[in-house]
This record gives sequence, structure tokens and C-alpha cells, in this order.
Amino acid sequence: MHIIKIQNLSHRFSGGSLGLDNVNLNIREGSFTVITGENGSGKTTLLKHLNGLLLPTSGSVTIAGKSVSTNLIESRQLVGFVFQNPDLQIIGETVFEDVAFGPRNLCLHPQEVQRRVHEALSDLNLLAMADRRPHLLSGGEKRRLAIAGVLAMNPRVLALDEPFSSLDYPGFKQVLEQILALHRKRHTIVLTSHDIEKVAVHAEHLVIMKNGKVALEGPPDHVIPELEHFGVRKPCPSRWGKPLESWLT
Amino acid sequence: MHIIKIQNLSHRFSGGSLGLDNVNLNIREGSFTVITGENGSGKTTLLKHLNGLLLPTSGSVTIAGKSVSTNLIESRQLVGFVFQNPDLQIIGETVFEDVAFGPRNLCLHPQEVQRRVHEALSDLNLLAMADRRPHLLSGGEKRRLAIAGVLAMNPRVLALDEPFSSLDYPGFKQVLEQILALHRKRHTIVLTSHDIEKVAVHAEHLVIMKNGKVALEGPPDHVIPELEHFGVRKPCPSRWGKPLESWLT
Amino acid sequence: MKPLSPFKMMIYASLCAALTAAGALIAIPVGPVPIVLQNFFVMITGLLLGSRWGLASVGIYLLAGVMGFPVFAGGTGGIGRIMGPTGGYLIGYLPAVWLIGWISHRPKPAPLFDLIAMLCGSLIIYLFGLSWLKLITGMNLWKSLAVGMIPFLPGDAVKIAAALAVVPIVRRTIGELPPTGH
Amino acid sequence: MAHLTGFSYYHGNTLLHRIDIRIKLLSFILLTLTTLAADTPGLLLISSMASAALVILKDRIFRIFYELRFFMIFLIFIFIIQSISTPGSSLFQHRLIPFTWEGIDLGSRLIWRMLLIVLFSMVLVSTSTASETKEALKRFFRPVPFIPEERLAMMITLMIRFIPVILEQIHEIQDAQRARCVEKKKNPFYRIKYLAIPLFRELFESAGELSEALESRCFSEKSTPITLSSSRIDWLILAFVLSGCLVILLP
Ligand SMILES: Nc1ncnc2c1ncn2[C@@H]1O[C@H](COP(=O)(O)OP(=O)(O)OP(=O)(O)O)[C@@H](O)[C@H]1O
Ligand SMILES: Nc1ncnc2c1ncn2[C@@H]1O[C@H](COP(=O)(O)OP(=O)(O)OP(=O)(O)O)[C@@H](O)[C@H]1O
Ligand SMILES: O=C(O)CCCC[C@@H]1SC[C@@H]2NC(=O)N[C@@H]21
Ligand SMILES: [Mg+2]
Ligand SMILES: [Mg+2]
Repeated sequence: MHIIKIQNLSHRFSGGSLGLDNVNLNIREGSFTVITGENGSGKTTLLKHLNGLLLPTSGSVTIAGKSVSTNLIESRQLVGFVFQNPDLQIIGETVFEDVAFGPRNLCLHPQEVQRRVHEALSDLNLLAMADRRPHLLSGGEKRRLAIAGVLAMNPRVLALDEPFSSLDYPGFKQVLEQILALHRKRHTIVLTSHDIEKVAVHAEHLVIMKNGKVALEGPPDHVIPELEHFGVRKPCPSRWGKPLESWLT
Repeated sequence: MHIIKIQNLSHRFSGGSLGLDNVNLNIREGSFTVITGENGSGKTTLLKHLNGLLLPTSGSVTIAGKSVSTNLIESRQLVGFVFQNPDLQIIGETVFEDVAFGPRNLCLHPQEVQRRVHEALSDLNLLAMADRRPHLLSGGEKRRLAIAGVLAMNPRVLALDEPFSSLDYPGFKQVLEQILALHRKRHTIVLTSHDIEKVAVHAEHLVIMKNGKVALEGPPDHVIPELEHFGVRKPCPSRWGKPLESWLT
Repeated sequence: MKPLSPFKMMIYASLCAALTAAGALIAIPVGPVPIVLQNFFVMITGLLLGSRWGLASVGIYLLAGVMGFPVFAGGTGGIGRIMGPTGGYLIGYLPAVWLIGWISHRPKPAPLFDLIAMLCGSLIIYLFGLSWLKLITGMNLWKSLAVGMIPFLPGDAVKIAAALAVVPIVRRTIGELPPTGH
Repeated sequence: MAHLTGFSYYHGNTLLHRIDIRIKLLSFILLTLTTLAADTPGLLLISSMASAALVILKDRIFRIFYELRFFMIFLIFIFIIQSISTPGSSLFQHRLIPFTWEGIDLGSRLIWRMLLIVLFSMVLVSTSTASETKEALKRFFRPVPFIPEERLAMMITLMIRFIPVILEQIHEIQDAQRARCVEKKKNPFYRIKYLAIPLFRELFESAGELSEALESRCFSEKSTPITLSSSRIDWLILAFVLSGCLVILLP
């Protein structure tokens, strides 16, 4: 039932500072979770524990029943990680090469690699740009390329770190539509953002973090009234008691 | 009266693509101007013409009556430029050294450098962190350090490129308060942002750019109704015909 | 540099090789041998990564150049450049970076050792470079010195001074960088 | 600055793109070695091969020569030094500049050779993707015992990927410093130091984040080999290049 189980997870950085402090969090399969909080509240640090980029100092993280620290490669196949700055994630010389990088690392058969890349590109409607050079793409297109690169590894969970930072309104709409489409296809979405104005209406589960702890979690209408205490601005409609409004219209 | 005059400015990049196409814009002394538009609409390219980082292919840019291309150093003292990514702008070993970089380049007397740095740091209330290592600061603090570094050169105009990108709510409030304080001290503020939700209420002059052209400019209440045609989302209050609301409350 | 995972060191070595290539692009032609930032980054590679990974970094830089990637001075490549007049300098980078890494890599790095390392490294670069230049162009010793060494001494002195100023700061910054990755 | 086309693969479907990368690399090495040893008739034959390759990449000729503008100045200097330093019957009796006929002859042939070699390398780089080159590298170095060819190939790919990133960051850091009037300080030591410190910090930080991106996509030294298929035409071209070189070298 819960695809991600985090039990009293703490992480101390080598510099001595405490990144995460006794975090307990369960995420249901196929849910849309938004993790919010101030800068430095530990959102990225928590997300990096899902695919084993960071290992817990104490406590445990299990994905689909398997502990992350014992089977790293498998958890990285289960959890696709999209970084905040897509430029650092782009490796290939053309869009096609970049998306094929993941499947090729899994040592799949060349036909299988071809099929997965084609499917991922058509999902993110990037097929027309398969031969273009990635660093000449616009911000929104780079973000969709990063998602396609992760999608080609057939993850069950998609972890996105601030996917809308420095995107304009059309770029944001493109990326949000793709994320919602993946959510409809039963992918579990875990998304961090320190400004939830844009995604609050789509979130089924809202988690607020502060100083490395989970301050509050629950369905949006329970959590949103308390947002201001944790340094996160309430979405504009709910400041006037109006129902949340999607940014796609 | 107009501190910045831009007359049919065009800029063609070495790669052949046209960055700016016949831009005409006048900015009054002491005004608060917000330049908005989609990604790639030419906001940063236009801003880089104000302090001569980019020179016009045709047309002219004059700051305080002097043409930028003929007196480069002077226009860079008049126009302080804060970049989108503060990390690239931070040079010094400590906060103090970094702010002193500008005045030292102007070959000022050491006492004068000391005074200006002290004044800039106290304006941005960074005095307590004078000898901290800059790259360990938080996002908001780095942004304020970049502004202090530019302020120490006593500019009359402050050009800020997407100053709030990747800042959380408290960080945003800190930076906006400093910018408004500088505006009250008669500094001319020119600010670019592709999401004007946060600054629309403070802007006296709103400029919308599209494909390298100035599509529309004028006071906010004239321009805001037309925003949606140019790929910029209308601020949430004005979607319900309510007056604009400051994000500082 | 404290020992990081070999995976992380592989990426830093590729990064330093790319820096050397970027340094070679800014080539100021003052004669058959141009002034470049190439050897500045080769020295810093040795000081930062040590002898083994420094050798790997310069090794892949030269291999990429030989294979045709335009990474040598002036943005050109190919085996011809190794055979050409400046080929000696390029070959000289290999022993030089190994020596710089070996001398400078103490448990507690000190500027004096960095300076000695860079001086010895530059000596080796000129040794290889001048002998090959003399062989290829058939110039006498005095003329090859005049064309292949003397014009660069002031430039190289500035580079060594800049490296001495930069490397301790970069070592500290790298030490404080998030040591991510398992 | 990020548009450094000399480094990048230019997508196309020309004959040169379709040739098997191993054949392309082999003929590149063969042609380069032959150019070094060839004399004027040989150089003429090789120049015709080079112009044939350029004709195939016709839309990119201007871009390739634009990339070579620094190299041209470099060549001119080599020509002058060569023609001065070679003893022989001098051209101008009275002048101080000892231009000699032999020097000019030697110098022009040296430049001709170097220009041909560089043209071949530009053609090779702009028609083959990094993963193709990486695969060819792996196959060439597999028999060599002590070289870890998988790691070597990945390091070269990473290096090629970092170069445009470095050039762009150098450009942005210089912009940031020019905005604070760094140009008033002419001392090169000051300029190099304040360029190198932020550049190294930014690059090593992004290298750390890149290593995370590689790991999260399960990067390891083993990966699906890219299928390299060599067809009849490829072997034909190799035979043509080989015979051309032999004709030049043998008599
Ligand atoms: N150095 C360059 N060479 C070629 N084209 C460039 C260069 N810099 C920018 N451009 C192009 O010029 C256009 C305007 O770029 P600019 O950075 O000004 O957009 P912007 O409005 O700042 O976008 P953003 O909102 O992402 O910051 C874009 O299409 C970009 O691709
Ligand atoms: N490698 C590291 N070494 C030391 N401290 C670190 C490291 N990485 C993060 N931190 C610290 O841990 C805290 C949490 O960082 P994290 O990046 O998770 O915050 P965040 O919520 O993602 O912030 P943002 O909204 O800016 O992305 C911060 O105070 C940060 O300074
Ligand atoms: O062709 C090449 O890529 C090699 C150029 C070598 C330049 C040498 S390195 C030592 C000396 N110092 C310089 O700045 N340039 C020369
Ligand atoms: Mg984060
Ligand atoms: Mg911009």
C-alpha cells in the first residue's frame, strides 16, 4: 500500500550540521505528494535519500519493500530523480543520446533501448527535437528532456526537485501537464517546491518541513491554513477563503 | 528627466540570431520599472545593454545623457548589475572582501573603500556576517551580498535580473524590503522577472517583451489586463478584479 | 586533496582535462609557439589531483587531441600537432604533471612545495619542448631558445604566481564542497 | 560562447555520417601519417581527398574555416620563422630579412601539411557523435592490457561535455567582473586570480552535482555497446584511402 516508508530517518553531514532530524513519512503508491518548506529546511536532502544519493546516518528508507541502502541500483531504477538545474543532468550530445544514456547503463538490448527512448520522447512530445543539441533548448524543453531521460528507465516513483524554478508561464504549463499525465498513468509523484501557489490544487498529500523535521503533513485543506507559521505563503485564493484554482486555466 | 534613453536598439548575436529588435524605451529617474516576458524574450539581453556588457548592433543607449558605448567604465559605475545566479558574481574569500572588490577596482583610497563597504553591508544588514565565507551563505543572503557588492560602487541605477528566482518566502521578503528601501533613497530600479505576481503592486512602470521587441509598456493598471496575450500570468488578485496586494503582508 | 571516491576523482580528472583544453583555446600567437593558459591548468591539475590522477587527466587530454578533437592551442587537433613544432611541449606535459603531483602532494600541502613542484614541472616542459622544436625546425640552440622559451618566461612566472595564490583557496573550497555520492 | 561548434557534432545524414566510426578513425590516422610523410605530388592527392570531404559537408565549410581563424595566424608565423631560419639562396639581396627560396618552399609545405591534418580532424569531429567515438575507443583499446578502456572512454566523453560548460562559465564570470569595472586593473596576476577562484569553485561544485546525476541514472563502466555496423561501402572507402596512401608512400 505504501510504496515509500521512511522510519526515524536522520542525516548528519560530514561538516557536522544536521540535515534531517528523525523524519517519519509514508507515501502511498500512485499519490501526488508535494514537499514544501523554507530554503535549507531539508527538502532536497530528504529527496536524495529516496534514490540512495545520500544514505541515512540513522533510521531506514524502504522503497517497494526493499531497503535503499542494501540495494542501491534497484532503488535508482525504481525512483527517477529530476534535479533542480537540468543543465547539470544533461550528458548526451543530442536529445536522443541523452535519453538513451539511462537505458544503456542498464545494459539493455539495443532494440529495447530504442523502444524506451522513442516512448519517453513521445510521452514528453520531444520527438521532433530528437536530433537537436540539448544546451540550445529553452528552459522548459530542457526540463522535459530531463524528465524523459529519467522516464526511459521505467521508474515507479518520480522525484522532482523544484521542477518549475526559473520557468515562465508557458514552460510551467508544459511541464505540469506532463507531470499530471504521468500521474494519471499510475506513477507516484514526489515534488518539492518552496512556493506551492502553482501546485497546491493538484496535491493529494502536502508535507511541510522546517529545520530538517517534518513539521506537518496531511491533505491540503488541513495543512494550508497552517502554512504561514512555517515560512510558506498561503496560495492567493485561500487567503480570501476561495477554493484553490489550477494554474493551467 | 529620463535617466535611461534607448532609441531603436537592435542586437544580433554572433551566432546570427536576433536578440533585440528595434527597442525604444525611456526610464524616468527614481522610478521602479519591471520588465517581464517569456523565457528567451530578451529581458537579460536588454538589461546587459544598460551597463555595456552587450553593445548595440544598431541604435543607441544613453545613461544620464552619456552614450554607453563611448564611456563604458562610467556607465558601469552608474548602473549596478545584479546577476540572476549570485554564485557567479561572488569572488571574495569573505563577505567583506567580496563587497570591497568593486570599490578597489575603482582605485579608491583605502579609507573610502572601508567606508563604502561598511555602509553597503549595513544597508543590507549583512554586517554581522562580514567575515563569513560567501559560498556557505543561504540563497537569500547570497542575493543580498550581490546587491551590497554592487551598491558599494554608488550606482544611480540598480539593474536586477530575476532577483527572486529560487528564493523562499522569507528570503524574498528580505530582498524586496532592501530593494524598496533603495528605491526610497532615490535609486532608479530596473528589475526583470517572468512572474510578476510578487512585484506588480510596487511597479510604477511595467514593460512586456516578446521575441526581442517591447510589446507593451505603461503603468501597471493599463498593462496588466493584456498580460495573458504575451505568455505572462495575470497576478491572482486582478483575476478577480480585486486591487493588487503586496506580498510583504 | 583528501582521498575522494575514485568515481568522484574520475570526474574531477575529466574536468581538469577540459580546463586544459579551454586554456589552450585562448592562444596568443607570438611566434611558432603561442602563449597559452594550457600549461597554467596543467600545473593546477597536478597540484589539485596529485600524480596518479593528474597523469590520467593529461593523458586523456592528449589522447583526445591525437584522436582529432580540437583541444590543442588555437582550437585544433590531430596527430599532426604532436609531430609539429610544439609537439614537444605537449608530450612534456605528461612527465611534468606527474612530477608536480608527486612533489606537491604532502600530507599537509605547503606553498613552498607547490612552488618547487611547478618550477620543476615547467623545466621539464621546456626540456621536451625545446629539444623537439630544435629537432623539427633545425634551428640552432640559441634561435630555438629565443623562439621557444624566452618569450614565455614572464608569462609563465605570472601563471605560477597566480597558481600559488589560487590553489590553497581552491583546495579549501573543494574540501568544503558537499562530499556527495557514496 | 556556448556555441562552440568546432566541438560539437553537427547532425546530418551525409555519407561521412554514415561511415562506420572505426573506419573513419582508421582512415583519419592513415591520412594524417601520410600527409606528414608526403611530398608535393602526395599532398596534391591528399588535398583532393580533403576537398572531396568538404564538398560532402558543403553547408558547413564556412563554419569550419571560421573555427580555424586563430590557427591561420599561427600558420603564418610558422611560415615566416621557417623561411627565415632555413639557410640557402636568399631572396632579397639587400634587405636584412634573410628570406630564402628553400625556406619559403619548406615553410609552405609545412603549412600545407598542418592545414590538411587540421581539416581532417574538424571533419572527423563534426560528423561523429561522442558515443560513436567512445565505442570506437573502447574497441581499439580493449586488446591493450593495462588500460581500463571503459573508464577512459567515459572520461573523454565527460571532458568533451565540460568544455562548452567551462567556456560559458568563463564568459559569465568575466561579465560579472566587468560589471564591477575590473577592466581598470590591468595587472594580469590580479585578473587571472580573480577569474580562476570563482571558476574553479563553480566547476567543482557542478562536477559534484554531475556525479550525482550520473549515479542517479545508474552510471557504471558497463553499458550497452552501441552497435557499429560496417557495410560494404565502408570497406570500399577504407581501401580507397589505403591505396591512395600507399601510392604516395611507396615509390
Ligand atoms: N550568447 C548568445 N548567443 C546566441 N543567442 C543568445 C545568446 N544569449 C541569448 N541568446 C538568445 O537570445 C534570446 C534572448 O535571451 P535572454 O537571455 O535575453 O532571454 P531572457 O528573457 O532573459 O530569458 P529568461 O527568462 O530565461 O532569462 C534567447 O532566444 C536566447 O536563446
Ligand atoms: N553537503 C552538505 N554539507 C553540509 N551542509 C549541507 C550539505 N547539503 C545541504 N546542507 C545543509 O543542509 C540544509 C538542508 O539543505 P537542502 O538543500 O536540503 O535544503 P532545501 O530545502 O533543498 O533548500 P532549497 O529550498 O534552497 O532547495 C541546509 O542548511 C544546507 O546548508
Ligand atoms: O600546440 C600546443 O597545443 C602546445 C602549445 C605549447 C605552448 C608552450 S607551453 C610552455 C610555454 N608557455 C606558454 O605560454 N606557451 C609555451
Ligand atoms: Mg533544494
Ligand atoms: Mg534572463
